[in-house]
Amino acid sequence: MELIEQIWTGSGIYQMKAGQLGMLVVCLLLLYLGIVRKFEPLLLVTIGFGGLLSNIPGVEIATGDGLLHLAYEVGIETGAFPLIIFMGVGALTDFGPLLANPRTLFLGAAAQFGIFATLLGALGLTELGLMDFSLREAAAIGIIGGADGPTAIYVAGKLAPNLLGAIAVAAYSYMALVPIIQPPIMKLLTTETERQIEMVQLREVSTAERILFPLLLLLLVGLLLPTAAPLLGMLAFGNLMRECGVVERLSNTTQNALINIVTIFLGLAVGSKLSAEQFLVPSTLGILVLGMVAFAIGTASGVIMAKVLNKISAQPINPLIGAAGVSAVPMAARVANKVGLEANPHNILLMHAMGPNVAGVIGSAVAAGIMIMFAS
Amino acid sequence: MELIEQIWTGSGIYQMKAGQLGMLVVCLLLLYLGIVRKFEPLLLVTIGFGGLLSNIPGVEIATGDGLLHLAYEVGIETGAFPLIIFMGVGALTDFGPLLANPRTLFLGAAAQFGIFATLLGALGLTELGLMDFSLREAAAIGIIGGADGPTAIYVAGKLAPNLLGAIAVAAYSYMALVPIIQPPIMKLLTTETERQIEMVQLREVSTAERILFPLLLLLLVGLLLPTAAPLLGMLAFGNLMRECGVVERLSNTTQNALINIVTIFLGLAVGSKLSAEQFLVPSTLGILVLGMVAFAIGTASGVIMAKVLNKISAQPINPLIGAAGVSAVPMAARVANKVGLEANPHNILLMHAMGPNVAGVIGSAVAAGIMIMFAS
Amino acid sequence: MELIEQIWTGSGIYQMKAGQLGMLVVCLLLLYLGIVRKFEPLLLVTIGFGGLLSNIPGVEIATGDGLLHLAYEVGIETGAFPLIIFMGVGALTDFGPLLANPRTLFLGAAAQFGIFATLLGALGLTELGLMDFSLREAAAIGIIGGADGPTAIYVAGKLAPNLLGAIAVAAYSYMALVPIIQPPIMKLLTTETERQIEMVQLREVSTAERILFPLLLLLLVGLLLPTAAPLLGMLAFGNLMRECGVVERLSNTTQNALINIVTIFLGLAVGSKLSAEQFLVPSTLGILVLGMVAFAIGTASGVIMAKVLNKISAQPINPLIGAAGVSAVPMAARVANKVGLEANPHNILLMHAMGPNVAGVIGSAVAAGIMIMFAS
Amino acid sequence: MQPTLLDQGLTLMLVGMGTVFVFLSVLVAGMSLMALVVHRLTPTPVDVGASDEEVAAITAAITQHRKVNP
Amino acid sequence: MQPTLLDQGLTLMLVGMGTVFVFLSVLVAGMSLMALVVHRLTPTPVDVGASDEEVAAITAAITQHRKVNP
Amino acid sequence: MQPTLLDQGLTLMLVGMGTVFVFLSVLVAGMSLMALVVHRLTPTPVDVGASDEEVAAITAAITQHRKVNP
Ligand code: NA
Ligand code: NA
Ligand code: NA
Repeated sequence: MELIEQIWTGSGIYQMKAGQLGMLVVCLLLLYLGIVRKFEPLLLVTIGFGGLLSNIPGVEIATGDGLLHLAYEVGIETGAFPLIIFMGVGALTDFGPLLANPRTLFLGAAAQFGIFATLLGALGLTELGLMDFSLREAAAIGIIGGADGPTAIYVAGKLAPNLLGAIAVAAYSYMALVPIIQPPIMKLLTTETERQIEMVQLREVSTAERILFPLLLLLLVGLLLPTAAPLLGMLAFGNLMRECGVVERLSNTTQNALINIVTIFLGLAVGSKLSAEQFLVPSTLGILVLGMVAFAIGTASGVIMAKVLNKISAQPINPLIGAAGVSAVPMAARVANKVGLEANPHNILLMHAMGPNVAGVIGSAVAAGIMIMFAS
Repeated sequence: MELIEQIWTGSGIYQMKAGQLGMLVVCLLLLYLGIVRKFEPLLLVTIGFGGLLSNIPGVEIATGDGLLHLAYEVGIETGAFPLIIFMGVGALTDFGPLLANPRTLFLGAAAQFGIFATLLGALGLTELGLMDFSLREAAAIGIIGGADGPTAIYVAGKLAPNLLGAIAVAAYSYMALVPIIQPPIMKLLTTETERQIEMVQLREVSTAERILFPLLLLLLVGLLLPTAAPLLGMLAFGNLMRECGVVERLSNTTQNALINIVTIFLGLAVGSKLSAEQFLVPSTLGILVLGMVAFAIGTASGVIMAKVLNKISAQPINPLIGAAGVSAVPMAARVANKVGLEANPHNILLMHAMGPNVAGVIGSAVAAGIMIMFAS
Repeated sequence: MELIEQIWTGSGIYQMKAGQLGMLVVCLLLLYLGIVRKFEPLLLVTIGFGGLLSNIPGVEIATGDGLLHLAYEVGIETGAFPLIIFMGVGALTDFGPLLANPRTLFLGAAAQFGIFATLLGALGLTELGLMDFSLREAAAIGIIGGADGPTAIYVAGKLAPNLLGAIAVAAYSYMALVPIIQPPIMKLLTTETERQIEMVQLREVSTAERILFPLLLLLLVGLLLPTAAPLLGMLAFGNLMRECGVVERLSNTTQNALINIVTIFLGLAVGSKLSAEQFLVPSTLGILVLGMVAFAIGTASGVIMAKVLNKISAQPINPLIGAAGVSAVPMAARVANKVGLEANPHNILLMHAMGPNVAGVIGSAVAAGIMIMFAS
Repeated sequence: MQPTLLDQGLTLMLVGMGTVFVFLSVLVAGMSLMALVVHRLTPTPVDVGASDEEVAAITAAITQHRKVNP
Repeated sequence: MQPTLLDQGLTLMLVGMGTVFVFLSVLVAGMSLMALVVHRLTPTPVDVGASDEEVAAITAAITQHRKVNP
Repeated sequence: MQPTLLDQGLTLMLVGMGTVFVFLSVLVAGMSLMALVVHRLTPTPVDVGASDEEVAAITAAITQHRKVNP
């Protein structure tokens, strides 16, 4: 009888608190979004499952020597996992469209306005007494507007580990919501005629330029803003392996086995931070609302900047590709292409939008470097 | 001259003790079983070689900062390696046959009787003064009867690290001996007529069921027996990645590069625990004998339970598939199929036996959870 | 204004010292050698990029919790990365030509004379007051003559971590220079008639011999020279997985994902040791010169030993294959083949040269074991 | 009185086998319920198990074999 | 007087956006310079971006589609 | 008297090269013994090295080359 009581008192049902039950529902929702709605499934499925494992009371996997806690300590606290993911992203990214049209970097720059506006919003809510975010926390929240999962996790791990779960969930969820959030804003800010603008075909990019670009990127970021250099450096390293043509086996493994293994443990580790005490609080609601606003502002800034560029540039620029500057690669570029096709069925913007799209990744990492420099 | 003496006194020959020589022979035997007899080669080859490396005196690889010792600390002490292997097993396992015929779970339950009978046997030998096993040690030995390598290593790492080497070797050796140990027991307990029973074709299983099953498994184990949740949770996670259809690249890497890398280091790390002081002792003999008994009892329990189910069930159940309940996937299912074909050449039991076979994995993990809860 | 000043004082330009600038140039040179000149690109690209990342002031990636520093601590200080690379090399190596003609092991032995001559040279420079190397440092420098990157890194990590960067760079650079350094020496030491010698076709090697060879190698090295056993043991393990035929999935992963992942982090970690204080010093120049001499002596010793063997052997031996004894697999064997073809267009030495080539790997590891035993 | 090791083992066996059966029974119930709900919500089955083809293939092979070696 | 959080945020926004634009401007300049130098040194372009073929393929597909559904 | 560094180096060289040769000699002996035992136990060789075909292919290529460019 005693043993049966021990089973009962050791069971998850007996030990379950309301908060944990709430988190189980949240995690099942994440799994639903990932599996059924196909929202960034690589991350939402792993984060969601990690959250389930961590919120069942009595399961010793997200604490002490548990696998998920080890993954968190080794990979998130040190920043190693987001950096390795960035290396993988670099190995997967074709910077050709950006090299063919460097001006699109300005679109990627403008879209980062969403990041800083959100920072300001978070601080404003605090001034109003509605929330209670420190400067570090506000900076970490702002990065959601960068639409870049690993960057957000890297910054949150450094500046606001307590908000990591909410920030990662918001970042990946909104990246998936790009096709819903962006089009209305894009249409609101552009005329039918602007959306019909056709762009001239991209020039050829030589192998030498492709190889030199990651080195240029690393040296510039290192010389100007070293706090952004780990992120952009690993991105550049991955891309150099891709383009240099002599380490194909390393590039292949980086694009496949390595990034997949790290994604699995990154997701589980982030999930292990989805605790009720840290997630089921008003600030999460604030983060979700602010993240949405950040996205909208970033999209708008990108489009407006594209309109400005179109005015001052000799060659026409379709303002829609400005929206791709928020990154969310390659979803945002596809959205720009789709909205463009609606206005002009001959207008293939995809490759043109890839320029600002990858520029947005660089821009967000630069913004992350600034946040880390000032807020820490 | 002095230097030559230093070489001589530093040599393996000079430092070799009888026990280490004995262990080298044991490890060569494991390699023989793995390579020539093809007994679970993935583990016996790696364990055997790890044992060789660790038992040559003077080789600093299984101690201090040595690679094998690091692997042991990082992967076995924390339980990380068996859990990752379980994730891989989940990604490799098709639970369809179990979903099509949930009753076969009872066969997987019955076969776990071998585990507890062995626990009792180990304690009995201690009472008789023949052996000296604590409750924790007896519990770890019992799990051999689960015919599940990673489960046995996980439990031994938690309850009886000193017996880890012997338990792992016994578990994997007996899994390979399934085609020899099981058939006589199966034939002894069934009549020719029973062995000829044909089973109705399995129903179709929908994608939704396949996706929901790992979540159901995780929630039930978490709510009822959290100590089994790390093992079954990782199994469920791997299976969810396999079945959800949206993270194919993660599932592929889990089934290949990740499980292979972890298997290599798991094997080497287990091998590093094959020391003479811990292996060349009477208790190892006890473990080997008890493990064999556990297997026999598990097989018998499964067959008897299948006979009972066949009596009370509307649809016929061939008692042979009960033997597959000990797990040892997919070997035990193949044995059931083979013995069935001998009695009735039209009788294809393979898919029917896969149900109890994977049920045995779940059953053993549940038993492991109980052991960990009570004995620790 | 204050913030802008903070950006300026935090920038790489502001913090840059002359030494770091010098190292950036060195690292760009390594990348040039790797990418454009195709010198051992797998290592020179990763080492070069790691060096760039580590020498930009303010980038926190090669210190503290930074990814590159973690990789160094986990993989180089413990020796784990070179050992895993050796396992991969074992899985990639066909010892068939060596098994068919075991006498070629003597060529691999003779070529190690370069190692010890370099050790002597380093000590001589110290006696002359030109350099200041300890015995440990001289031993680590000597291993460059082994023409084996992972062996050199393993030994340097144990005996002279402060010289690791220079030694690794020298080892990999010279391995790439084999086609330039070796031919003049080979031609100088052989007559046209000797270079025209045709060798008899290699005998068939049975599967059993292939499987038993790694075990024989491990047992002999363990019994005679345990300090070389980690390196040769992992080589043997990789080769056993390759040849035993029952763990193909482990062998494939070792040859691909695993060795590639470890190569990436090994290269980055070695690069993180390319600091100006340790690299831009006179001793580096000494190391580069000594490494070159080591290579030349090793090549000469191999060729001379082959001439001796040719004299005392019943079957003819082309002295050119002696040069392959320095290892640098498979480059040195190809060089021997090419020089042979120049003298006699019917003379295919490639497979004959593979014997001494892989023997050189074993010889260097044995020499490494001796260095570790005496100098530590 | 302190229970002997064997007593402890016996108790553990009873409770253990009990728990295994209870847990797997609950799982059977859960799976049956799940199947019911899924079939209610999705009238037409989406996926077909591999068993059909396999069984067919093996049956065909055996039939063939029997013809050749009657 | 200690600046308020909001003031700090405003400053950070101005400096931040400024830095982002300055950095990316420098990068644009660097890329343009690089392109110039590369083209000066290698008169005939070596590599052709994938965009051409893709654009061609998609254009062809659309033209085809228009023919079928005028 | 403390030996000089150079003396230590010389000794290390002698002992080192000696050990390398002794070890590899033992390995040669071991491999020859192994080959003998294996051939005694398995009369017919199982595996054929790749060298044959390669040599044949290359020889053929050269012969062909000679014919074209005599
Ligand atoms: Na972005
Ligand atoms: Na089992
Ligand atoms: Na060598």
